[in-house]
Amino acid sequence: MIALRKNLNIAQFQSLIALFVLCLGLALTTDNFLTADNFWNVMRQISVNVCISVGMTLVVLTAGIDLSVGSILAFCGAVTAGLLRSGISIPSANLFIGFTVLGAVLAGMLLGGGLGFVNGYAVTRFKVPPFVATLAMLTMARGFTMLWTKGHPITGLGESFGFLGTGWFLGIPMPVWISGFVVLVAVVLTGKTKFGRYIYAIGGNENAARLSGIPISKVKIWVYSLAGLLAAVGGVLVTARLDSAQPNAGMSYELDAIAAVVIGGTSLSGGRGTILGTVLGAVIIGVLNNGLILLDVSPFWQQVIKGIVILLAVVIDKSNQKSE
Amino acid sequence: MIALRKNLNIAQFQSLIALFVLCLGLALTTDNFLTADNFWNVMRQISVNVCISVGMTLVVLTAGIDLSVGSILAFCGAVTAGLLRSGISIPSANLFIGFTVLGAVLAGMLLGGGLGFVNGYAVTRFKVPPFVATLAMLTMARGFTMLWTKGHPITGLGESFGFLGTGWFLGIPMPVWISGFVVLVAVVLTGKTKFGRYIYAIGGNENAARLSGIPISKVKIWVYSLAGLLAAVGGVLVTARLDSAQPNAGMSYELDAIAAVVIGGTSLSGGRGTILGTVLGAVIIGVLNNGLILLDVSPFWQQVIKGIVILLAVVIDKSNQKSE
Amino acid sequence: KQKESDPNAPKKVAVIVSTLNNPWFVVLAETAADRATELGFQATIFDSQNNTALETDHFENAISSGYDAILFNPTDADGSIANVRIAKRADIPVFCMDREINATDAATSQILSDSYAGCVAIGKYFVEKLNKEGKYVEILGLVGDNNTWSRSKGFHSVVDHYPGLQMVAQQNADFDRNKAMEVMESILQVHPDIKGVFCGNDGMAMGAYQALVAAGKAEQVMVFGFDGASDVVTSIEQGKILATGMQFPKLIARTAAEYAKEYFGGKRDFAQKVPVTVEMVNQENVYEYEAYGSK
Amino acid sequence: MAALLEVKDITKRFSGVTALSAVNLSLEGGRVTALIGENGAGKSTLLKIMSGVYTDYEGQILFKGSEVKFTRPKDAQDLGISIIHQELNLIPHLSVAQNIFLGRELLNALGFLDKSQMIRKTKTLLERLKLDVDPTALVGSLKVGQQQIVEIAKALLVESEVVFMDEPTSAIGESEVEVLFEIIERLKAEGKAIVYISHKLDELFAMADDLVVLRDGKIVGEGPVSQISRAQLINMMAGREVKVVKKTSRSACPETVLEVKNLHLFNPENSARPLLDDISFTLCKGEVLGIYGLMGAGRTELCESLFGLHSKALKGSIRLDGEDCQFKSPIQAIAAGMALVPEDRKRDGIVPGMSVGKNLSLTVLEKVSELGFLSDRLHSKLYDKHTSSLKIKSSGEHQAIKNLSGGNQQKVILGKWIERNPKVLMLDEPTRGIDVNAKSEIYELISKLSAEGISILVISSEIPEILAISDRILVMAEGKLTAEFASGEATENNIMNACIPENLPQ
Ligand SMILES: Nc1ncnc2c1ncn2[C@@H]1O[C@H](COP(=O)(O)OP(=O)(O)OP(=O)(O)O)[C@@H](O)[C@H]1O
Ligand SMILES: Nc1ncnc2c1ncn2[C@@H]1O[C@H](COP(=O)(O)OP(=O)(O)OP(=O)(O)O)[C@@H](O)[C@H]1O
Ligand SMILES: [Mg+2]
Ligand SMILES: [Mg+2]
Repeated sequence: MIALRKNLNIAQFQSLIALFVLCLGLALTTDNFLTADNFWNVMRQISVNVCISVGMTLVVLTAGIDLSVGSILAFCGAVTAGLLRSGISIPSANLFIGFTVLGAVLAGMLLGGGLGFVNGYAVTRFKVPPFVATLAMLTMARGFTMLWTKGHPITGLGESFGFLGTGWFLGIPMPVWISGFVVLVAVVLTGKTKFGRYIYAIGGNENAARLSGIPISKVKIWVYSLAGLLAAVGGVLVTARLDSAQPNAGMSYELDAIAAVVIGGTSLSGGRGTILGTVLGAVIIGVLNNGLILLDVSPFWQQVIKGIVILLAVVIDKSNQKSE
Repeated sequence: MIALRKNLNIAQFQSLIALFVLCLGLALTTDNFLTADNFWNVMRQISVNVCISVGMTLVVLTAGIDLSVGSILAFCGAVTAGLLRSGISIPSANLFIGFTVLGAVLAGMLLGGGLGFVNGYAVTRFKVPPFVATLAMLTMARGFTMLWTKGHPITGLGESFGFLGTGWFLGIPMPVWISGFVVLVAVVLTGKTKFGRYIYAIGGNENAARLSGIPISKVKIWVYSLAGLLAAVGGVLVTARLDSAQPNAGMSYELDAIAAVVIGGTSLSGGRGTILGTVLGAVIIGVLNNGLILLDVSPFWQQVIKGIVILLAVVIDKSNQKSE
Repeated sequence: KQKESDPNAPKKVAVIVSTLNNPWFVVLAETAADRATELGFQATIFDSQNNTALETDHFENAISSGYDAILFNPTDADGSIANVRIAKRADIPVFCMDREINATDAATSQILSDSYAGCVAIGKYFVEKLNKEGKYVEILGLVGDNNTWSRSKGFHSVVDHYPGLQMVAQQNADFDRNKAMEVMESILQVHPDIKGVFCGNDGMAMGAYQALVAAGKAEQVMVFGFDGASDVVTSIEQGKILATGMQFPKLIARTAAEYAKEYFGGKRDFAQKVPVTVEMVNQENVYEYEAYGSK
Repeated sequence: MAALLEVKDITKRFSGVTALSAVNLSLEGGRVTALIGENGAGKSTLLKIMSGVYTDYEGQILFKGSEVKFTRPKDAQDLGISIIHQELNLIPHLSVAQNIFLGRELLNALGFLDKSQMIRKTKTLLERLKLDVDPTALVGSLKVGQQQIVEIAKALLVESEVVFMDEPTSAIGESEVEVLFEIIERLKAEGKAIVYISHKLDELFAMADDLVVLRDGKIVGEGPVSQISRAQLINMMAGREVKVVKKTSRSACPETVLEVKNLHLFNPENSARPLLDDISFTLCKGEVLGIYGLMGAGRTELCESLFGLHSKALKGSIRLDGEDCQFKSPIQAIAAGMALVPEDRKRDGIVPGMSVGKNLSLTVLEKVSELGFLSDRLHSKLYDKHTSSLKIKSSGEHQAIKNLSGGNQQKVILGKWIERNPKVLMLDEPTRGIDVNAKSEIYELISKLSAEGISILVISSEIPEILAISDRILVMAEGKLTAEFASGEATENNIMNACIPENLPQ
């Protein structure tokens, strides 16, 4: 117990118990919760949120917030799909560039990183509060998505691209591989590298971090860029799963991501929290979504219940901190 | 000039110029901007956002945020409409309570205040960060709206209720009277009363405010309650204008309100800003919306342009503060 | 009230649509605008973002900036009445497209695609195909949207008469393809033995179908959609989806634009309601159709 | 005469620290009680308990003989207990009048704020305190000294029976101090009880009736001021002879490390009054250069400027090892061999939520990395090395630094810079709020580091401290360098003279 507590922080421990209770309840009340199929369903369904939430965690650890992830997801998904289907052609220069799956995915991710960079630049260079900078990006990126797609989904993206969203590899769905890889990298990044330590230091006390010679602006710009890039990965996953880029994809995904981060015990004032906590938060949300449907709870009640869960998670976390 | 500057702060001054330029541009490029009709259109259109933004300003001045205003608006609008149409009947007690327009409106406002109170209570008593507490409320109140309306609009609310949204009095539309009254009260509240002074003090330095004997929790709870109440007023206006309570009314209105607050020069970190600034922000957004349509800008580009305007407003405000 | 405009200037037509977040409405709006332009008018699209209050703003702005006619796709049958009346008071003709408003004295004419009737037809086909018995699932759109409910009610007005047909789950997926897929995935865990799925629009039908494919149940479960979107029409051809309700957004939009021209020409006696039948597209007749219309 | 306010067996614990243990104190009307003790002795804590700021303590508070239990500062205010806090508690965006009346605004007949009356009263109050500022000026635009007077005015506004003053004179000059003393005399004559905290012993002897000496949270001596001598007092405060190895002042300068010439720092609030005004000095290798001044003299700005923090508003030349170095950021300064231990530990020094080990390695992460990844093993090694050499008391590498005592936090911060082996180490109030033991350990460390050839710049507000550790002393006032003394020729008197703004040649 003590050993366990040492590795997990209390908030995570709490979340683990909550998850356990939730799962136990569902296992007892439904026949189908504890099946391999359903397990992979939940895992696959949370994989997009996991990617976004990991990026969100990095941003929140620096005491920022990123409201633009949902729009960036939609835009990058659409751009990837568009490039894959039609490439770029510049008739005036008589130029046509076709894209392979890899090329289109990389271009989408680059775009996501670029939009995140713009967020980070506004936050650090112009000192725009993160909430406002990413709110502006939320609006703009949605506009760009509409402009790029002209409001129509882009479909027919081919088998090999679809594999990213629907395929299985070694008995594990591809989205789970991808989000798992994202989590792994992020865990190493936050726990084992200088960059990760800097993120915590900036969120913990930006003044002290600056006086210790930490390049605040650079780290923050990287963090926002990564959040954008991970939103793009989410966009690729959503698009590949549906074999179609929807212009209205990712609407209000930022709220789900923030919920995962908060339920996972990361403090919105920065400096405290872990990637694994966020993953736990995303799993709790995923299991809750799944469970509410398995129990055929009315859609009206589902929202009320989700609100209560978010509130409870934070209240419990807070009361724990006090007693620490 | 100096006298003007003394009364307005620089940010507001900046916004006034921006508004002036915007209006001048529109007056020159379109035939219809400078008509009485269009003027009242813009005023009527911003009145809901003004009500919400005024409440949001109070919250933001204490260094908080309220994401739940849109959902509270929808719920209170629906409850007002429901009470007006069908009253409350408790068959088991053989009880039926009918509501007059005034009664239903007051009940809706009371409910809004109550939901705001819950936000405030969570923020002060349980120390839940405002972002999370009101995010939870955003989800819950939307759920309650669906439960109350069963997903269907509530219509047929009668002439006298509709007058609140569509009527004119002394040559001025009713929504403008109502939002004007809200602004007036809020200006007096923030500028002329103890309560207003406390709001600024808490946002400026919560610790110093506590040591000066200011009842922090009480003030904050009042502020969130007022924000809820004003969202309910917005709900009544929307419902009366449409003669119908829409279950999905007010979606993402919180973002518009925050945009108005921020463009109006109120700092998201609290303690600095004015109600009139916010009104100015709301007018700018309203004129922009109106102008983009008069200029026949594509709906997709409109989003991009709005994002840019938000960003610019804050960047200019920031660069001003620096040079102050 | 209105500024006297130059009689030789092109007439201005506003196209106010409930949302552009769904390709069906984009087609509706763009066709209306294109047709109006072809007819020599100047057309502008307004996006109400599913928000009836924003729609009010659009009406007011359109009126005060001197538009001569409004081609209108309402956000809500009841909520939008007030908006249409605003235009009526300003003597501006409003032609409702696709969705009805619950008033017959407000709009100049309503060119309607009757979702309810369309879903009654689908319901009948559904009963026939499922052979009057078995478990099925309904996936709703946005629960706050009245179109969601008119479709659902039309469907249930038929299906509920058959006690052998048992609805084991009714969940919402907000007209969103991804969400429909996820909801379907979860439902399949509890009810692997369903025989049919009725979805409130085609996007959700595609999402549900993808979940079924992934679960290896595409053969066992029959998917029904509504709209007539391009990938569903293709899927019906390929035998993946069973049927959809074909609405004719292009036809509706063109008719509305042409009515506006007739109105400008002096015609006033428009029929209040002009139904454009929703036709059921199934695997037998799919060759007659293409996306959003017949060939 | 009966006691006005009395505390019995007050004990107060912070996580890990016992700030007060079983303190008894009784205050009578018409007397000034001076509370003295080393930094961290618990003086402020005691006042905060008596004024309702801290509500979780053990023991009793009696007001006019009956027990009271404050739940918030307002309760104490309502009984007539007012306090001037040690740290300024003003709201920068509000005006002077608004700050002074905060929490007890005057209302007119309609229940609205009576602004004109508040401004009028503020004016008379400020006149009484001889402070010449506009009541409607924003507090944020005032000098620190002026802000302190506003803080005093705030406490004098209401008719209180008990007035606590926690170091009210730390930022103000002699003439203001005189005004304050007149006011204290008047309060005394009106029969009020006053508690006065100051580190300036002369003030205490001039004004106090009773002395209470606190050490490590306990009362170690009390009595009428006439019966205690200065030497006794110092002994009581320290608890033992403070033995500081007084360095032999070096006269030769073997090698100039840092050379500052004509440094100006622009003041964004008031361009007529630069924050740094024509500062020039040199720092030799292995030298300890002390900088003394009142609060607000600009010493912190000087260090920060050298550390690359105000590059945009800075003019003048800075040369490190003969090379021009106007650093644009702390990153460059650190790379060139500068280090800064900031004055406000909590705000600028530590990352409170992080562990001791992580705070310690923050400046030297590449040293605890292997193959580009952070290594736990190297972290532990670093931690062990510094805990033993700096005598850091903590329960382990993973303890959160916020739970350490101030002195130990300070040692961790020192450790993280020592590990980088800087050329110039700047210490801004390195012993503020630190207990006697830790203090002398830090003094020893300073001499050891300077012996190793590190050049050290120390800012201190305590004359004895600066006399004890410096080879050379600079004095600053209002952004200017006003005097320079070799340690031999510096005395308390000539240092004090140099730092009082009125004495500045205009
Ligand atoms: N909020 C707090 N949390 C933890 N420890 C604290 C806190 N406030 C004070 N302390 C500790 O309590 C002890 C007494 O502090 P206090 O501020 O009362 O000293 P002081 O006598 O006023 O010193 P100074 O002369 O520096 O003002 C110190 O060891 C300090 O570190
Ligand atoms: N953040 C700030 N913004 C504007 N002015 C400031 C700021 N901090 C300090 N000042 C001003 O700069 C001057 C110098 O203050 P500083 O804190 O550097 O003095 P100091 O000599 O270091 O005093 P101490 O360290 O004893 O507090 C003061 O007049 C103060 O008003
Ligand atoms: Mg103290
Ligand atoms: Mg200083």
